[in-house]
Amino acid sequence: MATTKPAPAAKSETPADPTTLGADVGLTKDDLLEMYRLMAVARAVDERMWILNRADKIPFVISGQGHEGAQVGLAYALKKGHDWMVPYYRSVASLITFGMSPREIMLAQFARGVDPSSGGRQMPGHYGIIERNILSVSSPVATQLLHATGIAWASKLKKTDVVTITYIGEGSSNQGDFHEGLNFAGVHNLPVIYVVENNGYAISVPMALQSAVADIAIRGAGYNMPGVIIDGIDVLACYRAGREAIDRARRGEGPTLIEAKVTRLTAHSSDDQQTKYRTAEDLESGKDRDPLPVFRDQLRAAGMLDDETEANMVAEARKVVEDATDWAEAQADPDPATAQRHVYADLPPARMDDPLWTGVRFIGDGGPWGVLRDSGGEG
Amino acid sequence: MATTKPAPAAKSETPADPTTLGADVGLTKDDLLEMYRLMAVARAVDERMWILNRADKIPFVISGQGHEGAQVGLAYALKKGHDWMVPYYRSVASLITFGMSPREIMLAQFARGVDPSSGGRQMPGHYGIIERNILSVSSPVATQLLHATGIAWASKLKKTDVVTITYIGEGSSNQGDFHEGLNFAGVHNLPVIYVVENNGYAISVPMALQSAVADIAIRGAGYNMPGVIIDGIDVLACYRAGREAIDRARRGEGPTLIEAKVTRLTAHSSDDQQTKYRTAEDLESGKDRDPLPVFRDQLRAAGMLDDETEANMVAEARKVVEDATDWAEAQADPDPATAQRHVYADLPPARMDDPLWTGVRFIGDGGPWGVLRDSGGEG
Amino acid sequence: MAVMTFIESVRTTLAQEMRRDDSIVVLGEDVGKKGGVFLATDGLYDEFGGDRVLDTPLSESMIVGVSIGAAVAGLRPVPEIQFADFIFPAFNQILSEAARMRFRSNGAFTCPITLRAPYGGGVHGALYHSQSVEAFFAHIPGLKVVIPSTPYDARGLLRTSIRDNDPVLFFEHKKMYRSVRGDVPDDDYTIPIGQAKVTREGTDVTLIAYGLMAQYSLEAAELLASDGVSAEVVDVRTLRPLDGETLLASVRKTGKAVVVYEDNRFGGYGAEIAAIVAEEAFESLDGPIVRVTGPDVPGVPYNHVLEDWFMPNPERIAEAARRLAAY
Amino acid sequence: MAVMTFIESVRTTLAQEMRRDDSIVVLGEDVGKKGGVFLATDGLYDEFGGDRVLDTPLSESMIVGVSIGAAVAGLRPVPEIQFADFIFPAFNQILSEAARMRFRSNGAFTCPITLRAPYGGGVHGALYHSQSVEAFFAHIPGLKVVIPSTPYDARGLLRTSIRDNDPVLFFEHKKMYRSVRGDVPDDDYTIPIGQAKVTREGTDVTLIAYGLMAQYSLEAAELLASDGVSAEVVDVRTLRPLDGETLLASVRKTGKAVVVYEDNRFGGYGAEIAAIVAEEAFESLDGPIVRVTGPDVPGVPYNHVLEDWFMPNPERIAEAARRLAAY
Ligand SMILES: Cc1ncc(C[n+]2csc(CCOP(=O)(O)OP(=O)(O)O)c2C)c(N)n1
Ligand SMILES: Cc1ncc(C[n+]2csc(CCOP(=O)(O)OP(=O)(O)O)c2C)c(N)n1
Ligand SMILES: [Mg+2]
Ligand SMILES: [Mg+2]
Repeated sequence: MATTKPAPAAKSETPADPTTLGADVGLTKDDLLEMYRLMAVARAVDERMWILNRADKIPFVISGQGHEGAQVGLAYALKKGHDWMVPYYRSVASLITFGMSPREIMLAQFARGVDPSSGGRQMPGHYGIIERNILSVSSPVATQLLHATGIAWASKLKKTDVVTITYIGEGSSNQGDFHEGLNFAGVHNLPVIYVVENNGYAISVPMALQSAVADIAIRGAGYNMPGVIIDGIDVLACYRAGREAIDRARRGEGPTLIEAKVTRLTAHSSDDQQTKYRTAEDLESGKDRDPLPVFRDQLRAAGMLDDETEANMVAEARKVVEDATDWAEAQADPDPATAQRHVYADLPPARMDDPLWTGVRFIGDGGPWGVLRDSGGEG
Repeated sequence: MATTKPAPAAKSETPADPTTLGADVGLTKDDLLEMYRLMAVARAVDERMWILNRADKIPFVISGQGHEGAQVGLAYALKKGHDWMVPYYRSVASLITFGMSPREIMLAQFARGVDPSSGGRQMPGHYGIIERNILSVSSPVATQLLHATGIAWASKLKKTDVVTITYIGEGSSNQGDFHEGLNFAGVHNLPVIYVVENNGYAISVPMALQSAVADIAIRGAGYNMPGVIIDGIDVLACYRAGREAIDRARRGEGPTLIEAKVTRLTAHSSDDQQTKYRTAEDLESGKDRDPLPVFRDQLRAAGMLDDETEANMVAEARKVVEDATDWAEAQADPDPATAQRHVYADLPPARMDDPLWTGVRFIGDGGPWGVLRDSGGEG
Repeated sequence: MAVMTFIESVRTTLAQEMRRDDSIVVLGEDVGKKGGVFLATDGLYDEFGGDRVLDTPLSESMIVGVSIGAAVAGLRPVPEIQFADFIFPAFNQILSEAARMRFRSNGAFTCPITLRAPYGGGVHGALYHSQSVEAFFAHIPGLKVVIPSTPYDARGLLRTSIRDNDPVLFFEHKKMYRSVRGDVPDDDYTIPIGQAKVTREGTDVTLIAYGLMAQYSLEAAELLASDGVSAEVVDVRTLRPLDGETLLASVRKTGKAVVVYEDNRFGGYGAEIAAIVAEEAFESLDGPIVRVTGPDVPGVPYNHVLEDWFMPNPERIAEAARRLAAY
Repeated sequence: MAVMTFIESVRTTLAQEMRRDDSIVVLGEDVGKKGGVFLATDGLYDEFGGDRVLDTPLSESMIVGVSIGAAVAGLRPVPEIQFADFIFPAFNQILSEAARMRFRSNGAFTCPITLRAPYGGGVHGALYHSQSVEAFFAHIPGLKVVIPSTPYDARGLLRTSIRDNDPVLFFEHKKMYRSVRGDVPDDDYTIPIGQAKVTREGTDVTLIAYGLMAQYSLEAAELLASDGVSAEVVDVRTLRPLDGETLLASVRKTGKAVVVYEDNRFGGYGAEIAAIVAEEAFESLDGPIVRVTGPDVPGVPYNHVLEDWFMPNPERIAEAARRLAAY
């Protein structure tokens, strides 16, 4: 049977002289500490979401604990405000790395009116900020791969060196849009990176029932692009794979498929009970694959992270989260009078006292006929 | 870059003693002559369609000239009336090999009332005969791959040894349904064979703009199934690949992806002008890849086909086509009174004098209210 | 006779049908070990095993397309789409394939599939976990579309749907899963597809609705009663084929119709009801045909103040009926 | 001022717009070298090259999804779906993504895409090359849906659509491509989205239609005139947003409405028009709202006797209007 092994990405090696950690991939100590900080902040933000949910302050959480190593590593070499990120609901650490602030993330959890992602219209996890080149997330999985491909196609036509990176779960990669997007990118050799964050489950469905192959990366060969597997607890290997793919794309050498093997440290979402379908053993072993302690130990072994720096970082992360939470919580809910806005670009906003909009329409309510009022414009 | 070569199927070798042609794959002289006869009949039927179109007797033709070697070879080892065939619009020779008669095929061209495929409801090329285990063809490409996968899943659940074979063009294999179907078959190791008939064009779109890889078969590896490439003018290699895949499937060893490199000897359909997008050179070189003369020369070299046998065969094919054409043409058009039948299983047929059905519905036309009459049942 | 929630009715009916008929298979995302994200298939995996209760890959076109093939080969698949909002990747398979198989093959091939999906808003599901999708499917000849509004109807109609020889789309309002309880008899009763039901008799105005809105219309009728307005409520139950007789008879009696649906107004399912009434009961009408619907925005927003703004509710229905009654 | 066919108007307008705005790209199956299966894009590849006139792989979801991304990144894609019947693999991208991008991002992101597709029957295209698909899309808030019925309107509306900042679905009746000719001025005129047009004035009955049926309604009005029935014809032109004013004004004048559409009747687009008239013009109505439509079968059958059975035509429209006028 014709099977292929995807190019196994080099594991990052602990250098002979541990104090040179990262040097082989061009990362300084400051970079490494910054990456660790990003992971710590992402984790702190993420943990807070779950606390807020248990405290009944936000009805729904979906997040990325366990994915932070891959996310920070892969995104660290992107150019903020220049490249494009097309995320998914677990992308907390990717987004923080790409410049989205904890306040902005918390606004989405509280669905406040000033939430830049959607003004409180979307569920938490559906981020997107146009000023940061972060595309708006929807719920149907895999659609975003085509959007990322389209952005990359535009980059190529416009002859810019913008790189687009997009993310998807391993389960979602079995949607048709995955095939169609990668094929188009392969045909036109587009500057796009497809990251599959493989945490072994699609809600409850394990890899064995989900995918005909254990490694999604093997599919890269079918689209004439490298298929690279990385271990999500090996932050430096993730960085290296990300940077290589970003550099390739920027040089016009085409797309890359990267599969990051990660663990899902939480349930799928706050609506999920994972003990129903995961054994205690499976859950326990996941904990050994938490990228935070692994990377911390690496930094400690390299003499880059002492107790004090770490304590400061933790305190700082806590402060950032505290601030983001309090601030976001204090913002106002959206005004229902704005709910009908932004359906179309060019139609005048309807009035909230219009019975059409309160759901009771009746002959003689007057005004111009309904449909041309069926949406608000930008006003 | 991680690329894979799909398992290159062994080319059939001309045996040292040419009179033993086919013996290595277990085919007798009678088998070989029967295969050639099937190809010849399919070609004769196919050519007649185009003549009928030019004579304004049928408004549309889509057919399979150039694909016959692959089609007959791949299907020859199927068990008629036991296995399932899920064809596409070019499957003329596959269907004839699987037992569909030239009369049945001609009825679809003329869209007659007794046409077993659709009673004249579908365009020519949309075959399907339940008694022969041939699934009804629709127009949207690639959907049929999932149906074939579902039939194969049922075979597995019911623990039968039924094998399902399905066909698709190389362009169409870039639809999402291809990915989703092969993945499911791979997960459950289903008894199904996916044949991609790669004729280099999807209407006018050449392979280079269509697919990121030159060989679709390479994608088999991404679904944990063999990806086999065969040359469509090498009828015995096609037979071997077909038989091996059929045997594997029957033994419960799972699915196979087969890519047959063929040529499209005609325009895409009678609505297409291929000179607009194919060079004269390209068109000319296609003629060298006509499987009929190639196989005939093989049989002649093997001493299996003399002038007389060949003349008889040609005469016989002509007679069959003559008969099928005359008979089919003589059949009646469908009765418009039956047009509303078979929308649902269980609703009584509406009357043709009901104004609802002639498109003019008006208050007071009486009878039970419209919607429950919106279709005919089996009656 | 047991009292149970809406979702218990769905779940127990699935189990009963699977016991009755070995050819029934349930498939979908998370329907197995997890028992579905709403637990509509909870326990089926344990009872019937992984072959008949299959956790599929995450691809809806595949779920429907494979079900079509399996149905052709003699199984009776009962696929689940996890949220009706995610049915669209399968739209082509449903419309072009399942709905047309019988017609295009001149009656030779059939597609006995019952596709279940939770739909509807009011549960903080936002744009992509709240949608009403029935208008798309009720427009498609060859499909049957069923939306029950009580545990009793859920059982009777789910049975009929599974035993039906055509593709049936069976939509369950997710807000009703646990909030609506009712009597469900133990016997093997069925409810025919194509029968609406007068769930409350009245004389002044007819409220026509289905799903959660059929429940809300009953609540609205209560509100109206205290104002001295007598509302009749018709629960459509099967949207295609539609039982025009029952709803026309009611409108002919009251002379006034309020059509209620949660989906956005323009081109929604209730437009067809209004069109039918305007065509067939014109002579009986004593007032315009009024629609109470969700507003014409691309989805139910998440934040509760926005969601409340979106959702039709008993007060809004009553308000429209009150004004129509006074017309 | 030139006289040209419908398809010439489409083709020349595409070329003019591409000359005007470099950010416009045309993409789809066979739109390049071949110039489209109907030749609607003929010549564009030669003039603008393969980057701006792209032959895509055969995958409609990709065509739309990539267009969305490209639009976000500043291009103005004008994708073509080869036949409207094949739009359904892209349904999820259109409904869940293109239509919702603006609303879900609170106005931050936009999707200026003009998706063209030939639709409609009467050309021996059978079930899968004849479908009317407008009802599905006109129901979706966030989309605009345009169906011109003359070469003049095709140019004016295609220009507006391409310059519009929202996703527009632009459907062209394929039977009209070569059979309908008309004047097309040389100047840079546009026709606003959201304006219906009274294409013939009359007093006894209003015929409301779009696309080929708008042409047939004019023919029906001729037939009616010879019977002494004065029919006004309203060409809807843009289905979403709909210009209710114009059509209500006409019905208020004539008191009688015939809604014509080629799609199967139940849940078709014209149901919304009927519902609006029944809601807003009730007091002016002098008769039931009548619909002349395709029958409720899953597709246009191929054999010409069956196809003729399916298609609404001027005689059928006139017959319905005659009876309504006499009501
Ligand atoms: C088209 C579609 N179908 C179903 C869902 C419901 N759903 C949301 S997330 C999810 C599982 C995704 O699994 P995976 O892709 O592995 O990502 P993970 O959540 O594990 O990161 C499912 C089924 C959806 N959002 N979209
Ligand atoms: C979903 C869909 N999109 C477009 C079409 C129109 N169409 C019919 S055949 C075809 C080309 C198919 O090419 P390929 O798959 O290579 O098969 P071939 O015709 O070359 O045998 C196209 C675009 C279709 N039938 N279905
Ligand atoms: Mg996962
Ligand atoms: Mg081809």
